[in-house]
Amino acid sequence: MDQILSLTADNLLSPVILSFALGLAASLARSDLSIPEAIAKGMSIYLLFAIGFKGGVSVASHGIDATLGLSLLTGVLLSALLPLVAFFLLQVLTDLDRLNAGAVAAHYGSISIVTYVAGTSVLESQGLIYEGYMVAVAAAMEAPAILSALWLISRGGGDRKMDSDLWREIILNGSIVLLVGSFAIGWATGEEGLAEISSFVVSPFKGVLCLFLLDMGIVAGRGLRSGSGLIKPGLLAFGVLMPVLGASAGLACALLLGLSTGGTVLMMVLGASASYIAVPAAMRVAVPEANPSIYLTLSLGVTFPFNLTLGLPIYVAVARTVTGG
Amino acid sequence: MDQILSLTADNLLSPVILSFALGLAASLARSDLSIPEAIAKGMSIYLLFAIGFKGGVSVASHGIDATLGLSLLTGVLLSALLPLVAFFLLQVLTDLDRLNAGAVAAHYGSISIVTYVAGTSVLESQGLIYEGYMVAVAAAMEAPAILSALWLISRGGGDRKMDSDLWREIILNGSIVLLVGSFAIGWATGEEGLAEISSFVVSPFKGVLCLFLLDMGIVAGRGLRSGSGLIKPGLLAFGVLMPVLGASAGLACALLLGLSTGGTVLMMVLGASASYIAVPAAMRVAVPEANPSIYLTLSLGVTFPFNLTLGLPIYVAVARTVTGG
Amino acid sequence: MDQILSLTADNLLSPVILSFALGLAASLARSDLSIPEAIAKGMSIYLLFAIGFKGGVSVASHGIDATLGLSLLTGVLLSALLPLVAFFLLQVLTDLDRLNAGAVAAHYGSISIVTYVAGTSVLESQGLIYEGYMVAVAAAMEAPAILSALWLISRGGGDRKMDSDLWREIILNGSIVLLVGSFAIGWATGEEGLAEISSFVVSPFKGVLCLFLLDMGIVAGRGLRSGSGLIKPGLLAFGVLMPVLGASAGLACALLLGLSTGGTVLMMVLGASASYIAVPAAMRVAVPEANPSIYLTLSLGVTFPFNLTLGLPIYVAVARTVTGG
Amino acid sequence: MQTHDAKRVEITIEAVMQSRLTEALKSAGVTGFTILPVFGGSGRSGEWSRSGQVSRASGMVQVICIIRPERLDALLEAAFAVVDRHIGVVSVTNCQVLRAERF
Amino acid sequence: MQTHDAKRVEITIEAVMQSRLTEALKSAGVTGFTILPVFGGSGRSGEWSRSGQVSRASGMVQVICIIRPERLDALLEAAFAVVDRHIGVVSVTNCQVLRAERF
Amino acid sequence: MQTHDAKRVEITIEAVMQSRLTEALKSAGVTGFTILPVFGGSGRSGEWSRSGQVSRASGMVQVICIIRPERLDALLEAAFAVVDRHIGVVSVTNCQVLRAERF
Ligand SMILES: Nc1ncnc2c1ncn2[C@@H]1O[C@H](COP(=O)(O)O)[C@@H](O)[C@H]1O
Ligand SMILES: Nc1ncnc2c1ncn2[C@@H]1O[C@H](COP(=O)(O)O)[C@@H](O)[C@H]1O
Ligand SMILES: Nc1ncnc2c1ncn2[C@@H]1O[C@H](COP(=O)(O)O)[C@@H](O)[C@H]1O
Ligand code: NA
Ligand code: NA
Ligand code: NA
Repeated sequence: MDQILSLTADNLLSPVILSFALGLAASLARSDLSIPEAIAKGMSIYLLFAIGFKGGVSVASHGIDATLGLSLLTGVLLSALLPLVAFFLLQVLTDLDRLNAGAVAAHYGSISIVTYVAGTSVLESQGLIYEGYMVAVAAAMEAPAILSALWLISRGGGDRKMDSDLWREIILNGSIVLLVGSFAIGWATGEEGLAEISSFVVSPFKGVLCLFLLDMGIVAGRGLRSGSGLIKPGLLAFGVLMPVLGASAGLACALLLGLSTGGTVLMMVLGASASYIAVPAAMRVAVPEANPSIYLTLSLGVTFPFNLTLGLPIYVAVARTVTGG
Repeated sequence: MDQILSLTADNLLSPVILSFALGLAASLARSDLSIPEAIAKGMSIYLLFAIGFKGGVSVASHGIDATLGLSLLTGVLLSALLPLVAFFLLQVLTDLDRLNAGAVAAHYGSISIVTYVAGTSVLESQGLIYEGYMVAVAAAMEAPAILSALWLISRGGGDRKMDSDLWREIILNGSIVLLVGSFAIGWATGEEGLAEISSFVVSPFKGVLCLFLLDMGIVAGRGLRSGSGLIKPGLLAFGVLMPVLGASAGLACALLLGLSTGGTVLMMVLGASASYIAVPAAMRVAVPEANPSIYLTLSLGVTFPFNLTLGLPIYVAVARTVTGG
Repeated sequence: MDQILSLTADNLLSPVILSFALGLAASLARSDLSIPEAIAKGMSIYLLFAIGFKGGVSVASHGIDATLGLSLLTGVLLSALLPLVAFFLLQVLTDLDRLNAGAVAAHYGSISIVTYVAGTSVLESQGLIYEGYMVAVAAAMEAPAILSALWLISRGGGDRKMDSDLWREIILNGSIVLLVGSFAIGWATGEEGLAEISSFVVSPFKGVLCLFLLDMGIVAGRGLRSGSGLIKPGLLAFGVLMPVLGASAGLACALLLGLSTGGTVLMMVLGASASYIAVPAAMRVAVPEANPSIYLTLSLGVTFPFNLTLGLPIYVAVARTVTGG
Repeated sequence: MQTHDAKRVEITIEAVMQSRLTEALKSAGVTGFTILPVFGGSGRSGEWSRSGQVSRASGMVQVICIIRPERLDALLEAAFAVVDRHIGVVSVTNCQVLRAERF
Repeated sequence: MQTHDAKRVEITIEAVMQSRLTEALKSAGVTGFTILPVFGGSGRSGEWSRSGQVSRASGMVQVICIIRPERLDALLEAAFAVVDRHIGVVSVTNCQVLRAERF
Repeated sequence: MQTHDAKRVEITIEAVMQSRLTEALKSAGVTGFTILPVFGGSGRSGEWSRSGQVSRASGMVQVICIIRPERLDALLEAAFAVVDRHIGVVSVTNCQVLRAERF
């Protein structure tokens, strides 16, 4: 418990988290502080490229673990099954209709790459190592949740036709392609490639992350201001409970796979985090009747800050205890 | 005198100043060289974040000086009183009407953060140290000038109603919030926080400043090309005299406060510099009848280059002489 | 031969080339991966500034070579004469009309600065030095080709009036001004200037180049998808043959000038590369009837990847053999 | 297809006044509008461009409202109160819309 | 100058639906259109802004097609099929064009 | 409110021709116009998008002029002289404006 508290305090006092808090506060106070859309997108491209590349390099250096394939498979299953849990929990806790519940559930099966990145940066500051291929697991977990959520929704009648365009959009979504592609580049070029571009992908990484989280704080605050009416107590409870369930499922998987302590934390983070880029876009196409304010506010305004502030230290402490790392 | 000349030569030959000159020349020659708005805003966000953060870290390391509070107060007073001087000088030197004179005066009470940054970078190349909290003083000086200018204008009749929205916009202006917020983050996380992100906020800082000044040169040149007809000799004289008066007032304050040599230079720079981001926006809301070409051209096209090229070396030389630093 | 193969393999496995391949693949697979226009422009401004600045610093450190003037002159002539070769070759290989052939020819006389940059980065990884002023030669080669191409077109009748606006646009084109300007800044500030901003213009350079090439791959792929119908076999052959001819002409010039091995490679690269920024814009103004899909697809979709992947290693191997470097 | 008469109001206004205008529109009962970025322009106060600008002071946006004809006057009164002392242009065009129940 | 009657159709639609709309337009024989970026807006589903957004989920674009009057109905049918279940606004204005052979 | 008849001219033109068009408009006595960025489009010369582009060669802008009806012809002549050889679309709509003295 003490460990959790001190970790939480450390975590809360990092520039990354404080930048998020600054953005959130500015936005709630209705400051006009804002970051241009192009800059936000540019930062997200940088982060995806850097995280994928570094993951690939790490696989190139440490060789492929026998568990790589199993981990990918586990990630896919986790992503596909968590929406069922989320859907059930939503029906217990909230009065969302099937469409909205399905759309929310899709977000929680999928993952948030920024939460993942924040996780790796906590691990590094704790000196915990982790499997480099976890970033590939992250990529593998982006899409399956969408499919199971659409299946959940279509069971209620009404045809949710997955046309081939939508399939392509989901699978070849820009963030998945960039993550997988830069992972492959890092893998192919290895330490030598890293030496060439490490002062781009490594050194400024955490600083860029600060500004990116500043932006996410601003956007989350804006969402909370306009969407707060929609976030009833039941939904709020879901936004905090679901990541804990997701992290527990991630923990179970990590233990089965025998991941390192760091890898266990990241698997928990992937389970716990909710998408706010790829899944919302897919939901707008496939389930236009669902209200985006609900899933965006919940994912970005409730679950993301929860994971960032309290979740991460808890996941680290639990993983250390359980794995003895 | 020799010292001033050599300092000036050094200063003029820095990449930062030459980048401004390049932008200015390109724009006056009507080259299509331009920097996208989003990139310019992105760079300004980076610079504000970095300068605030480093200021906060410096306060965390050196402890709070007894003069911090006094310096803030002095800054507020300086910002509030300089518009009166400016307004008087404008009535002597130019034939601007009350509205335009008031709008111009507001700019000269407030500050230009880029001039401040250029000042710190001259100090660093000279090995002069300065109080880290000066960046907080800079933030404190952004807004008061607006209020006294509006008071000056309203004395001439006509209601300049400061509705609560305008108040909030001025006080919670994005650049103030970011500067103060990142100052607080730097303070809270200290040297440890700096170690995490110094290869983002420290190493590339001066290079980004070059590109930002390239952009400011382009924008200033554009303004000079279209607004040059408005800048009569009297106004031009004001644009050069006023920063000297502002710097003198800053010097007096710094001596009263007993600041370090570097701190004295920065207080002079704050007094001397004129706003070109926050104040123009406030003036468009509160005094729409005033002509923006006048105050923007004067601030960005005359006073900014004056401070950058001749002003800075003079302020450094004077401060060194007076404080014996 | 072995040397070429191993160089090619090395080259193909660099993060820079693989990033281009990733962008190309994503785009051909119709992924929605895209980089905002403002970010792409921002990166190109960064690259031009950094490459010009470093060239200038290198001239400042190594002194002006007697051949600087001659190299510039040679560059101008090469740029002016290559379009004649290209035009002739197009008439042999393709059935393009005079307007389209002239527009394409203009591109091949001019240069691609990114190909140049990729060339310098191969040289650096091979430990080959080169004349710093080659970047000034690159700048000098941007425009002359446009004039000879317009002359070629106007010989066929129809007035291609070069109004003074177009002259100014070509000569004061943003990329020329930035390249020449930052070269001058680098020259003026020398090693001292470089020390101030090297963690901006040197360290992250190659990483930014990766993301920029990712973007170029995306744009090239988009062009290939929509313009592939236009690229008949004859045109395709031209897109591969012409760079080889251009490189040969560059080689001859370099030998006459007595350039270093690295300088020889760069002169070959300048001869071989085709413009895709400045010339297309000039052609839209001066020869609006020519089809931009033809010259853009050819330059960006065929010749650029050819130079990047196969061309560079060949040019290096040939230059090493011929100069004995 | 079945279309219905409506008015398309296009208000080009300074970016700093955007939120004041949209607040005024909402007070006048107008809830639907679309905001387009403006890249530059020219008017009695000279020519301008957003490129490279950091301050919001020199920049405009275009607010487009499509409304039922009977609500035009309320909208124009509200818009005029904001635009009055500021630079900006208001134009109204007749148009036809699908799904009239939305307006 | 000689001008010709035409229709200006303005479709404000979610960014995620853009390619589906333009495909539908092309199937309906409409080959000319211009796409404007949209910065923000407000409607029954609340207010939004693009600033700082990374996801394409919350964002709209404006597709403008200028067509001969006789092709309006085909265009509206095609557009409506896409817009139907989605948020979005379609308006039609009468206009005059130069160079009618282009449309 | 009191409104006045005017014409809204919308010229979609290549970005490289923007300054030539606005110079021509100014020579024809048109001083007021607003320039909107264009994100992409499609026409006889194919489909295009600004995203990721560095060159100004492939890109368009939309120039909107609101003018008094009697000045329309001069404007169209001026615009046409520039647009003629270039790709681009010119449309004219009737509109109503507030504050007619401005136009
Ligand atoms: N006649 C017009 N047509 C279109 N836009 C205009 C017109 N007049 C002014 N504008 C826009 O409104 C801004 C301010 O106009 P002004 O108040 O005349 O300086 C200009 O910069 C243009 O963006
Ligand atoms: N009456 C309207 N006029 C202009 N744009 C509108 C209007 N109604 C809705 N929109 C645009 O369409 C979007 C979605 O509208 P809605 O479906 O009502 O939420 C809004 O955010 C606006 O950008
Ligand atoms: N009918 C149209 N409606 C709207 N925009 C058009 C139309 N035709 C062409 N455009 C725009 O003008 C550009 C060039 O058209 P074109 O000359 O036909 O290739 C297109 O890419 C569109 O942006
Ligand atoms: Na999850
Ligand atoms: Na001041
Ligand atoms: Na060439």
